[in-house]
Amino acid sequence: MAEEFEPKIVAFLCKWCSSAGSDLAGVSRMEYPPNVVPIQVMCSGSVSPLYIFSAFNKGADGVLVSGCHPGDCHYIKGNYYARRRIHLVKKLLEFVGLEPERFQMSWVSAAEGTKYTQVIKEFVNELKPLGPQNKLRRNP
Amino acid sequence: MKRTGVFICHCGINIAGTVDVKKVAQELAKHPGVVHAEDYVYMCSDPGQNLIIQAIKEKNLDNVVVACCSPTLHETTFRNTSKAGGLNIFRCEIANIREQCSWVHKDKSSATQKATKITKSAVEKVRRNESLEAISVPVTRRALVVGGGIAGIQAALDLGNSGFEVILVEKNPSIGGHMIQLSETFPTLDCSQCILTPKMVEVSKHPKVKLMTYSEVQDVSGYVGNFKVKILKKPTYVDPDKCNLCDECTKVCPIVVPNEFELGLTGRRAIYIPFPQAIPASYTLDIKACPGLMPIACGKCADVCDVKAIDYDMKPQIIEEEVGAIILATGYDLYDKANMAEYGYGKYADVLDGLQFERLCSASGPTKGQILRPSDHKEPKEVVFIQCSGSRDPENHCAYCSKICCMYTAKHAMLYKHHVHDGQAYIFYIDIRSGGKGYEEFVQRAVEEDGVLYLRGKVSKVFEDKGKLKVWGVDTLTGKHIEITADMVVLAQAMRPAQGAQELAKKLKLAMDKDGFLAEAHPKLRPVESVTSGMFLAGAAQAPKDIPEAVSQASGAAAKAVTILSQERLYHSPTVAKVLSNLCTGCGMCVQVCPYEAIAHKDGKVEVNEVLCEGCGTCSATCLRAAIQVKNLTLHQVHEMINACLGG
Amino acid sequence: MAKIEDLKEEARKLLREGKIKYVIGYAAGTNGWMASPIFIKKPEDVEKLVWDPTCVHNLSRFLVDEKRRKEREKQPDKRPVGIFVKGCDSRAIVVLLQEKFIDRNDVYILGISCEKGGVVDEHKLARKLEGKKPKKIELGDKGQLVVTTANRKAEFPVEELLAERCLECRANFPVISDIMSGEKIKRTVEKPFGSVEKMERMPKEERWRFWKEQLDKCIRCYACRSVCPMCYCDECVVDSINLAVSADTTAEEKADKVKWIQRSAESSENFVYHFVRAIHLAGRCIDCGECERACPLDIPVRFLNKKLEREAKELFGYEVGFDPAQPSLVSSFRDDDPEDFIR
Amino acid sequence: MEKILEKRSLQSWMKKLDSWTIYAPRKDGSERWNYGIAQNDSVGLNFTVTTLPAKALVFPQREVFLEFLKTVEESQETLKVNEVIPGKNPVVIFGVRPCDARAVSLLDRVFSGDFVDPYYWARRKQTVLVGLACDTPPWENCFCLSTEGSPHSEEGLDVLLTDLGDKYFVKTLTENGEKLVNLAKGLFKEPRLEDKKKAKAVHAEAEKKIVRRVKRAKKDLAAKLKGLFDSPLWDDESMSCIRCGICTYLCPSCHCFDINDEVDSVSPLRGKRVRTWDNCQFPDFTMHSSGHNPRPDKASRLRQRLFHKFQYFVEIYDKTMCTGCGRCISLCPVGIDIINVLDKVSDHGS
Repeated sequence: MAEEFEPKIVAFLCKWCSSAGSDLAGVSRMEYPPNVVPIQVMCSGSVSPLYIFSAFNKGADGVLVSGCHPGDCHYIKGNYYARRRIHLVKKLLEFVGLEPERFQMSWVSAAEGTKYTQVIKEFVNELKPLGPQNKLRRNP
Repeated sequence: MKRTGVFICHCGINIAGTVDVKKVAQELAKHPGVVHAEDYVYMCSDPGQNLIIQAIKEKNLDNVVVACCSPTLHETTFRNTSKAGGLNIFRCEIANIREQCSWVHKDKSSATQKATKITKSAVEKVRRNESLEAISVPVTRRALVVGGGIAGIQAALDLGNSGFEVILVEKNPSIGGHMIQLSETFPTLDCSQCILTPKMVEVSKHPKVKLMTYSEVQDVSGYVGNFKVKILKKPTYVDPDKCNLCDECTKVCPIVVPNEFELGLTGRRAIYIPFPQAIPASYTLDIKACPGLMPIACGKCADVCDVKAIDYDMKPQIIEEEVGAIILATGYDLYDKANMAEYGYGKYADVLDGLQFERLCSASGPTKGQILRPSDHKEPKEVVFIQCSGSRDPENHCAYCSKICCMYTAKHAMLYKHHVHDGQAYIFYIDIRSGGKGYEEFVQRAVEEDGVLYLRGKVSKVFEDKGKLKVWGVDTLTGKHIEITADMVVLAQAMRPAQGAQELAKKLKLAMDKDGFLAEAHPKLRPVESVTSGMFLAGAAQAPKDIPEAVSQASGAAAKAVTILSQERLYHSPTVAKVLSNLCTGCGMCVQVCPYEAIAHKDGKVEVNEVLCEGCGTCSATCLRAAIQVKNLTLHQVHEMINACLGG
Repeated sequence: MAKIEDLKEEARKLLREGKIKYVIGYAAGTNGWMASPIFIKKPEDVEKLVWDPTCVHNLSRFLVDEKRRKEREKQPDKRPVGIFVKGCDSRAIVVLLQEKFIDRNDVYILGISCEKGGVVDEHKLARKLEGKKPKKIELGDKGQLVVTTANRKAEFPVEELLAERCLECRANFPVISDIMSGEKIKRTVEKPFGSVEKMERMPKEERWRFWKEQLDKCIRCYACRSVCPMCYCDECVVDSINLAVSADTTAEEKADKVKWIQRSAESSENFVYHFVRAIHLAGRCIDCGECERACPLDIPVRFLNKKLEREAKELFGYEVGFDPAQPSLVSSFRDDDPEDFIR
Repeated sequence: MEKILEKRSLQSWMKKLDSWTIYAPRKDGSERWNYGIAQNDSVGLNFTVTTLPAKALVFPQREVFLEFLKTVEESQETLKVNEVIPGKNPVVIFGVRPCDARAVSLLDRVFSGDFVDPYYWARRKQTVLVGLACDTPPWENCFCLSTEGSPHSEEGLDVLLTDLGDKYFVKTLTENGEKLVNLAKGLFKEPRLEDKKKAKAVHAEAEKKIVRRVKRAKKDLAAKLKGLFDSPLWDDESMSCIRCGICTYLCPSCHCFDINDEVDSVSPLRGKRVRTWDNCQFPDFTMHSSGHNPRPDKASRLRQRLFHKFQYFVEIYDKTMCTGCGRCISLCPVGIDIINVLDKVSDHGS
């Protein structure tokens, strides 16, 4: 029996909310699966669609973009732009037949260590049954 | 290739307990460009930092990566360490392998793998960082305070006394805010007006303070240290220098409207002075109430004014000021009573809110300090006070606690008993929150000395029955249904951000919390700063608070403003957006998305005002051509980081 | 079918008076299948202009070249150029104006209404003609297409010959012009996104197989972006040429360029390329369908753009190419933009 | 040798060639024909012309030269390089149009000479081309007669088939060709005289149907071109060019390439060195690392394409680097017609 599939996930976390929320999860010693490698960006609004396409191209099984809740953006409105942009990217990826579970977005505030933990746990659980993402990756 | 040194911290067992730090160091040593990789028990300790400095010198490092705790903690430490080693501070990056790795995982092998990826990602980033110096700008050493309540007055006085010019803007005809309406203050029961008016006088006479009443901030542009403010000065139609306060005008004015200062308990004329101690001491012609400025429509006030102080031709003025710091003290209003239909507010004249009750108690109030029912001017013998009216009710009203109601309701009940010795005061409450110096004792005094009857429970309904108010509620301690026949009901309405504060916040690009109060930069560590640098928060604009808290925050905000105003120049993070002008086509999408108006069109391209830019990068994600990117977090850097995170 | 005699007269007049630099229009192609773009500088050459259902090109593409040419010239001739536009093409000009790529004074727009017609799909026509070559194609009085070949004249309902984009067109006459020919007949299209909806109904894996088969064919000749008036970037982000080189750029820095995709025309790279193009055209594509027409391998790239056009409309109420003053799709938002997809 | 093959036996012939991978034209989800590995079912040679020429099979768009892996142990770097020369994979391509076959023979020249390209030849040597003479020009823009070719040209082919209605006239042209026929001897019949006559007639008829011609021939044209390097003609002719890569990528004789390292992983450093087609119509084709571009506009790029084909190549190989397939005319999205451009060159100054 093969080992259980461990999805590789890249998470783009905004510095002020989601990365801070992830820090809080750490400070509170919450446990979640180690499948996610975070990349801290200044704002979810700075997440270019190129990042997402590129992550799948480089073999990500899942990609997460996480930012401040609406109205809480450190940069006032960056997350509103992100919401629109990411929505379009998600629709596009689904249109060509990528599993919708593979690309997700969440709002995680600096106080939501628990929520961050939850989001990661659910994400990993949803990806496991899908197996490796070979559709868009180089050298599958 | 740039030479990078990697330093992996054990943080005692905090990291080393879950992450095999030796393995991480070994793996990183194989990474292209990494010429040095070592681990140490506490990198942030002096010996740890010295290791870094030593390695920079011995191995001729260009870059440093420290894999340790969150960058929010020790980024500054290690950047300064790198500086001490002779590197630009941006040649140092932090890989967060504690909060985002060792503390949240148990399996050592996978945590080690993840820590390796995080660290490699930081290496890929740092090797493409630019050395940058902080951007320096001169400071306009004046301040603007918005709101002339107690918080604004205090902040203006503190700034003035520190030697800085202050512009104090108040939207109403007089300064004083809500505090001037109060009768007595808890827990000392000293007269509110008696303690506030000296400060009002002081601020109005202060040589450094420029007072602008009946004025509103229209627009703020610029950035910390250099704001440009447009202030609208509304016309009062009365020249305060000429007006001798003879009061003849109000006698002839035919128009009566509800008096805001008395919260509608009395009326006032279209031309009026808000209250006797108003500052500036002058009349204002309320243009909304006045039948018309044309003498043909009325003109009676001008006719009787001997000193010709009334000038119908007065026009609104836009005054432009330059300041270096802004303090927002826009205060609060009570939660709209129209929302409290269940308590019969607005329907029954004898259901009042807390501020109205203050006016009834006040010696300068409409009843000259006698507590009388508005409906029939009789002394109420049974008064029900309802706490948390609109507060702590996430389903229907405000979710938060308005904080001061427990205390002022105790005060109200007490004052009532002092005025009406044979009366009975009932207070419906959920809990009593009396944290604060002398507060608990004050509540006890109300119960023990003044015989106030506290009933734990919520009022479900207030309705009129045979000329009396019936109050239905449940005593949750006994579980019994309670019905009280009262002469008067006083609601401790929730506190809301002041009317207009939200629009102002939008103009100033200030963040608000979900309830509309102005958001602080950090709930614990930066409670008086807003998220926009150079703008500070004071008083109830930020959250419900009582007078001493408002005053201390005002002084705190003033002190924070002084940290800017006392500088010759300010320094701004240089990790700002940069335009690659050969790729830019000037489409302006970045101009549209920039939250700080830091990008402008120029000669068919765009340019970034580096001082305004906060480096959020929304522009870079919007640009179709990668023609605008944030320094030290470029698309290229993120691309390489993604690769590293995926083990590539 | 709209007659262009008055437009030609106007063009002749403008050229004669020297008010415009040249006119971009359509001339008969070497064969009967497709007209060719023509650039007319002399009034006497105006006669060469034609208008028929083979005028497939979105000529606004050439405004991009014109701008580049002006930028290169030391003393550029700043007179406007005249340009023939159909409804869809005119919306491209609106987007170019919206993005400040051109100025309204840079162009003199000679608009033509497609009325009940549009442009023909070469493949559909070839099937109908069974090896014969068309000599002349016209829109008939009854809204039918009249095709003349060497030995006969045949009539076909427009639906049978028009390009898919025309059958889904929501702007069959110019939304912006200086002079216009033909009637502003608003055509009602029952299902403007019918083809996309059909594809959406396919099961996910079937959709994946479809796109995989299609994009595997891509040889990255880049005809789709080359023909697109919205792909006016000097350098496409996927190319990573990075023209920003200065005297002190080191060899290492030159070599260390971001490579979003490899040059290899492999499946994974082709997907990224087409994703980037689609997302960069979201809220900008006006569905002239030129990308799909130009594709030598008949990859239905238009669907990707059409899909996002539909999402922009449904999710954000955003319509492209009607108002040059509106902020672009991704540089604006509404407080109540949907977020049910967010955790 | 010359043989006759019944059309219905084509399938059986292919089946006999089981040690070869067989490519034949098929439709792939669109109107276009392209080569695909022949499945046993529906192979017939009833195609017009493939959009991608046979070039794509002997000189693929992507070709791995080598794989590399750099490992570090105890600060000792080890670089492993593994050259990838195409291995044994004999291929027969059925349905090669004579123009495309002639183009392959041009590629043979390019990849020989001073430097014999091992990657190209590893493939080429194992490739057998079975041509199909054109009875009707597959595209109305065919002009092979102006480029020293014909619809039944044998150059570059191993076998030429001529469609005689219900059978093919089969002419083997090389040893490889004979080998293919000999493997299925029983399927082939000796041609009768009338078959030979008919084949000739088909060829002659086909030539008549090719209507397009270039005014000037090889040397004459090359000489004329030479004087027109700085002519404003190129500006005018390139006005409608959109600078896409169709004419070049789909040209059977264009062969420019680029070499890149495709890095799959940074640590350990792992990747491939890869050759891909390149395209003189792309701005980055001539981009210098200084940022300078000697061919900065479409005019200079259009000129380059024509000069390469009709001037430089003629000078070096005494051949025109164009076999008149007409793809660049028929597939050009804006209808740039190379024949018209060449004729303008011919007429220039007269």
